[in-house]
Amino acid sequence: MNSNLIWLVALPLIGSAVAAIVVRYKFLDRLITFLTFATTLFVLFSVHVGQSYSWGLNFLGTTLNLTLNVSHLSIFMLYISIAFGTVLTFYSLIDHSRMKGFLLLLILAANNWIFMSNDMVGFFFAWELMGWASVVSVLGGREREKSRHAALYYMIMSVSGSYSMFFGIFTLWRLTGTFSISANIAYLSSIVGIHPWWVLGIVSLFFVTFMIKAGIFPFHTWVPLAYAYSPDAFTPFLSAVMSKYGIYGMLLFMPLSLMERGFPSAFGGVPWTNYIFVWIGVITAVLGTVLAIFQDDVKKLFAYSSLSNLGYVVAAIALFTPVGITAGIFHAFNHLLFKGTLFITLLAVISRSGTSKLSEMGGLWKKMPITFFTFFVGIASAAGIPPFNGFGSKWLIYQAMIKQHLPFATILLFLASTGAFMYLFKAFHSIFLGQLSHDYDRVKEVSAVGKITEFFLMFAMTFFGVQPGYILKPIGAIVKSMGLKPLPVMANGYVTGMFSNIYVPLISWSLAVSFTLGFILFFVSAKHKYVSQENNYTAGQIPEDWGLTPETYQFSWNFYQPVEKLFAPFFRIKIDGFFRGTGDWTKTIGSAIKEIFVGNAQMYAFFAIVGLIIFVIAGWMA
Amino acid sequence: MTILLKLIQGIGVGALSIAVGLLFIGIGRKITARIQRRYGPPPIQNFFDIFKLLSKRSISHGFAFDLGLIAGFSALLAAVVFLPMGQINIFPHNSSLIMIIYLMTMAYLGMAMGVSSSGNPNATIGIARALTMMMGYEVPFAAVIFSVYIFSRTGSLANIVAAQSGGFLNWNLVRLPFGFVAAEIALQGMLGEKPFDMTIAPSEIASGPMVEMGGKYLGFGMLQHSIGLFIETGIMVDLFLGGASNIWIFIAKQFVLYFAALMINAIMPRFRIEEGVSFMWKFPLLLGVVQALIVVL
Amino acid sequence: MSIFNNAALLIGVPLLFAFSIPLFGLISKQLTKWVTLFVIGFNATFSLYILLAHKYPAVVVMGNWVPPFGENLYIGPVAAFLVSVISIIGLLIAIYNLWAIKLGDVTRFSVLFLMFTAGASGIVLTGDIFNLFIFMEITGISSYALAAYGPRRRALGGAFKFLVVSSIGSTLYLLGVTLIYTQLGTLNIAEIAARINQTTPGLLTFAGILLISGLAVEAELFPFNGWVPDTYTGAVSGVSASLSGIAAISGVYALFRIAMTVLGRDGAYVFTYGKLDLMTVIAILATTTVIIGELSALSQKNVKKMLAYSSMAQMGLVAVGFSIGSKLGVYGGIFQLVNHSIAKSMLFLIIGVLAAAGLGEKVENFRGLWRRSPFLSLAFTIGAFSMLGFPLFAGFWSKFAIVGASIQRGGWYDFVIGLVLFASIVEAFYYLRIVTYIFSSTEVKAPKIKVSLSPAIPIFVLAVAIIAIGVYPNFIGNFSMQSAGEFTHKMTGYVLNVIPTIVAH
Amino acid sequence: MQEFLQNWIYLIASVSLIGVGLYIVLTKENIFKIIVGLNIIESGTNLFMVAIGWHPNAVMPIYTATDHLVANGKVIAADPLPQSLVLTAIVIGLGTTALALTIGIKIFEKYGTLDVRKIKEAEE
Repeated sequence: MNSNLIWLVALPLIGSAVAAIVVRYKFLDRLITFLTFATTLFVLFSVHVGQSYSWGLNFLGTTLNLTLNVSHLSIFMLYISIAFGTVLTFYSLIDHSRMKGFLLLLILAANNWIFMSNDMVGFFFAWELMGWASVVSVLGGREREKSRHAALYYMIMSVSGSYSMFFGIFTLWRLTGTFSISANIAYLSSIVGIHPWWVLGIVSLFFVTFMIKAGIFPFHTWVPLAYAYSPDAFTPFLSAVMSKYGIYGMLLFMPLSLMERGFPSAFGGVPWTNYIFVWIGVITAVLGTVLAIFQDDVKKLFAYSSLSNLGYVVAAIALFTPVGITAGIFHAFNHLLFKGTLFITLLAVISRSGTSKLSEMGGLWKKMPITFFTFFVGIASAAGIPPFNGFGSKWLIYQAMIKQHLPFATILLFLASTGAFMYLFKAFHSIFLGQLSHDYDRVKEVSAVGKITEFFLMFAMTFFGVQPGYILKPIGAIVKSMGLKPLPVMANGYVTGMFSNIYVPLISWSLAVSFTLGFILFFVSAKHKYVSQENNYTAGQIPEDWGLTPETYQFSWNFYQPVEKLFAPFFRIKIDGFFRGTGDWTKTIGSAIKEIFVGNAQMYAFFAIVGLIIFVIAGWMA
Repeated sequence: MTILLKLIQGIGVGALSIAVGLLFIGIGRKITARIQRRYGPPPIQNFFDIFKLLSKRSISHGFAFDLGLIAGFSALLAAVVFLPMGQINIFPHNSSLIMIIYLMTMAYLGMAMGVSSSGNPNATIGIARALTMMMGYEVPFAAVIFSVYIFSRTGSLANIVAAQSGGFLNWNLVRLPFGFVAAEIALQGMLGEKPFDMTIAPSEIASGPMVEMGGKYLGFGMLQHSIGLFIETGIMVDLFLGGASNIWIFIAKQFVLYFAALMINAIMPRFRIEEGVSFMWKFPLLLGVVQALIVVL
Repeated sequence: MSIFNNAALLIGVPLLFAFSIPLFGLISKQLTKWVTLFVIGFNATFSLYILLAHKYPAVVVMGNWVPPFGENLYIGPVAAFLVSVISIIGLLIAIYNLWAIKLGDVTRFSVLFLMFTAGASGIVLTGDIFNLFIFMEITGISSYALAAYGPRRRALGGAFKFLVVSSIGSTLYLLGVTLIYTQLGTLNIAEIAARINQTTPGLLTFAGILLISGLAVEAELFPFNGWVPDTYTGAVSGVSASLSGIAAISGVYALFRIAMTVLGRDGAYVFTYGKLDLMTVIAILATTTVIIGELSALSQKNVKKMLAYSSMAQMGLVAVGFSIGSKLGVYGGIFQLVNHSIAKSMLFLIIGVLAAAGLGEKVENFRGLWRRSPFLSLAFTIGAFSMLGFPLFAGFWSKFAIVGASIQRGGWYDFVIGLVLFASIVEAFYYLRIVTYIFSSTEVKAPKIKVSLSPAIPIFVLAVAIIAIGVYPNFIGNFSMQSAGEFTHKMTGYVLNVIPTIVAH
Repeated sequence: MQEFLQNWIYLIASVSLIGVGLYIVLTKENIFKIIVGLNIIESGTNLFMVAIGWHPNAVMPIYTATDHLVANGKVIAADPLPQSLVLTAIVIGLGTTALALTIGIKIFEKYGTLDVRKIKEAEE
């Protein structure tokens, strides 16, 4: 019994209550949020693998044991989520969007509980708590009406998911009589050889939930809306941390290895179920990429990008090989770091420029140089460029896929990766490069708190890029705890794959040397002078009486218009339309059913009598 | 001591790649001129050009512009040391092909950042075309890479070369013919030669990315192009032509590939950008996929 | 059988004061409201004393006629618990009424409100099926009249619909009682329960159907619930709150006292005697009610009407819980019943305050409420979230238990709960729609809404109660569990406590 | 025939009354007719209750002549309980009717109609 675990849940709840009281004073609310995050991180230092805590809840007529249990996976997730949350809340001290700190703290409590819970009651409780708190958080974006719709949409998806899990939890409970997650997983593993379809059915109930939360195809439709229209300070958390709950759930509830015993293999020795799942991941990755390329709203663009990255993660962990799991978790971590960073820099940019439309921005790099560099490192990571942190995991994912001889899936993932480069550059160009509009002449760099955060994030992305071993070692422990053989980690700088190894520090040394050479060459060669941006091929002339402005020269509208035609089939996928259609259909039925209540006393009496007669007839027949 | 040795080796390889690249481009200019019945410049003209460009005063649009062009040059320089070429193989245990490709991406990113920060729309259009084209040729090329990976059971270029040792018949060119053809077409796109030269299409977008470059910036661009040429043909040699036993044979093989590309370049018109991508996704991708299927099954 | 005759005061005192209120009314109209408040306050205190001092199970014997010969009241866990809930909610609504009831005939409103509370308590307490009828009629008549109260004419229309349907329902119930009486010659619930299988199955089935149909009117089950939307919408908010917070409790209680204790057969899952299993019938009705209620609410633009439909659906959910027949299911049902009463009466009270502040009842009128009154907005949100069964709010635990019980029973209940969960998604949509409107902004600057103390107290107390139950469900959960035992084990839980000497046949 | 009538006539009458009442409630549009219908249903119910306590040869249930109450080991006294129940039911019915009439009058005042089909609010 380690009572420090309960503090991980209780502390944020208390902090949330306090913050809720002072919510009208935004800075106090944010400050308490930040302090609570920091304190929780501090408490987390005293938490170690293997600790557990349980308390009884007198409920359902028996004493339910709610258990917290720290596994390798949970401590990893706890560290990355709380650490990122601390950074984000630190930044949010200077932020002016309508994010409510106390809701974030509620999510933190749920976050810690989800990651530690070893019983389905607590897990479900925390899951639902996280669900509604995040839905309410989504309310209050810059565009009120749109954020309202986004919250509703997200809500419906989230609730549908929870109810699916609800069903699954109790089905397991009916079969085993216990709510313990580990016991139920053990039970599922024991019967999978006999009743594979039955197990698959139960596992699917959980999976729908996790896929919805992670935004995996075909449940991805809420993601762009919720990300784009949530408060700007909340989006980093939504994308970086909250999308990982689904991944955590998949890793936890789905020992996909158990499918191996129940189902025949598809290609490459992967069981059918896993194979399908790999393809779901691949489709998500490609779909997210392709849709991201054509977005104009930058938050939407990166929402689709998150979608795509989670597709990578799912495809990797669905393989359920040591490399696959390692790569999946590693990529989840990397995604957390770089996408969190990107959204934080976006927060900085949007707060300064007041718009999230790519076509309205441009040329901000001179105005916000530190944000610019942070963003640059961020997209370099996201594009998987060594030595930044996104590279190792993408590389491992390809290794894992090739190892299972899945060339088509790998090719498509590669396509997604190249496409990622396209949309990342589009965002980069449209925000920071190109012509600076006169509207932004007065834009300033973020204040000191923001700069500190950005420097820290840049450092983190480079550090974990060059020294991936600090992440790969804990992941190795996770893989080992799943009963797989972990990948060897030779030294902190190594990424060890199946086909070859990479010593990342070598790459960074090579880059350092070559950049030195480049700079030397640059400075020994003839002098240059800086000219204004308008001094380009227009020969310094922008004739305003022709109605020309700097924006006229900013190429960001319809950036990849020529390739749109190529991807036309993708835009015909109307998953969103399907969900909305279901909604409309329900509404129509609702209006029809409402007509039962005609407002006439006689009709009501008539219904009652008809009901009675039907019963009497039924009783007669019985 | 080892470190110092490797450092010197690395710098040497960099210089070599620049020299070979520039020479290739020079020869290429000559050959193209001859095909077009011109006299053409001398093959070493490019060395003069570089020297001339680097010693000219020029204008810049700010530090992002500088940094981008330096990054474009330096990242390729950093990538070239991992390429096994004949007996020169500085880091034999660290030559993963995918790593090299991703490292090269940094150069493209730097270049793109630099020229886009100038604010010239033609440059950005050129970059957008380059990225689009990149998506076009990388897909068939990825198919080929993965076929080779699965076929050779290794992802390290050094090991791929080792697996092809023992004569002409062991070359992947012979063993994976479809893959070779696909990769050859993809190489045409990578090199930016016709029919895939819409990135720098001089008559449409004023040479695209190069529009704002002058003086040493253009020099850096040329250097980048020459190293890129060297790496791309080098990768092809390692993948399909069985590497080489020494650097001269390696360069000769590279030249053969470049020569083929030049020939195609000289006689082809230019694709529109979307035609280029869809062409890449039809014929070469089909070949690559067929090759992958053959390897897997 | 322990005897606790003082408990009759729970019905006696309110009735006595109800009929003497006109005397107080001669002094001051304000005084009548305070008298109501104190009388219900006495009820609340006394019933809480019974509940917390564990005075139950006990029997109130009238005129020394021991059951089964005399009429008796039975205070089991169910009665003690539900009477407490009824009187506490009654008390809170009475506090609200201090502020809300100003126009019209205040004196008679007070009379009716006291009668209403007394009747509802009586339904829960009585041990005699004919007395159940009488108390139903007391509650019924007073609630028709209460529903007709108010300045708006739609109150009258609603009240009339309620009256017609409810009269037919009570007639059916009375016929059923009579049929049972012809068979067994007794009206005592305990004795009927013990001897129920001595009846002719055919006649018993017919009687059961009549009884269930009659009671389903008050329990708001389709197709006997046509009155619900119009009446709830028409009545003033305090009355709507009492209908959904008090009458609904007694209605559901009566339905399942008859179905489970009187007609039921003990077992892991309770079934009924007779040719047709009435628990199944109720389950079908309840599921239909949930679906129809939620779907009708979905396209509703009027918030009050939406809440009315939602009440209907929630009562369906409660009935689903009960109809499972296992201890867990009944536990969830009672828990949900209480949670629903708390949350829904609070929501209606909020609507009342808002209406008084001149806010319309349309969904769009809620736009930007957060700026105008954070207190009401938060309370409304808490109530809505409790309805939806979100964690940290009361509704989570009861919904959890009902779903758990359904899936535990399995079989066709999997489909039942599947439909119910689907309906819950619909419910989530329309409640969340209001909540999102509340927190969205408006262009027009509207003045702040002042909430005076008397309506603020009940709303605050109920909101705190929702969170308290949500965080610490054990307190209510324990009582629900004991109550569930009384329903599912009719001999040990009910009959033998009333008539210790009786032998089940 | 007579015996049949004696045994069944009250039951038949009560069921008919309930039927007639229901017919009125369900078909007539006038509020007062509906109230009358409800009353008729109630009368039917009351009749039914009285009928079950009675049989043709019953005696008064009063202990004046003890030997009359029980014949051949069977109780031949009429059951007094239903009558008391009916009294209660009548009182309740009266209350309901009075209230219904009041509401009816009020409805006429406010809606200006007695047609039950027209007592509807416009969709709000």
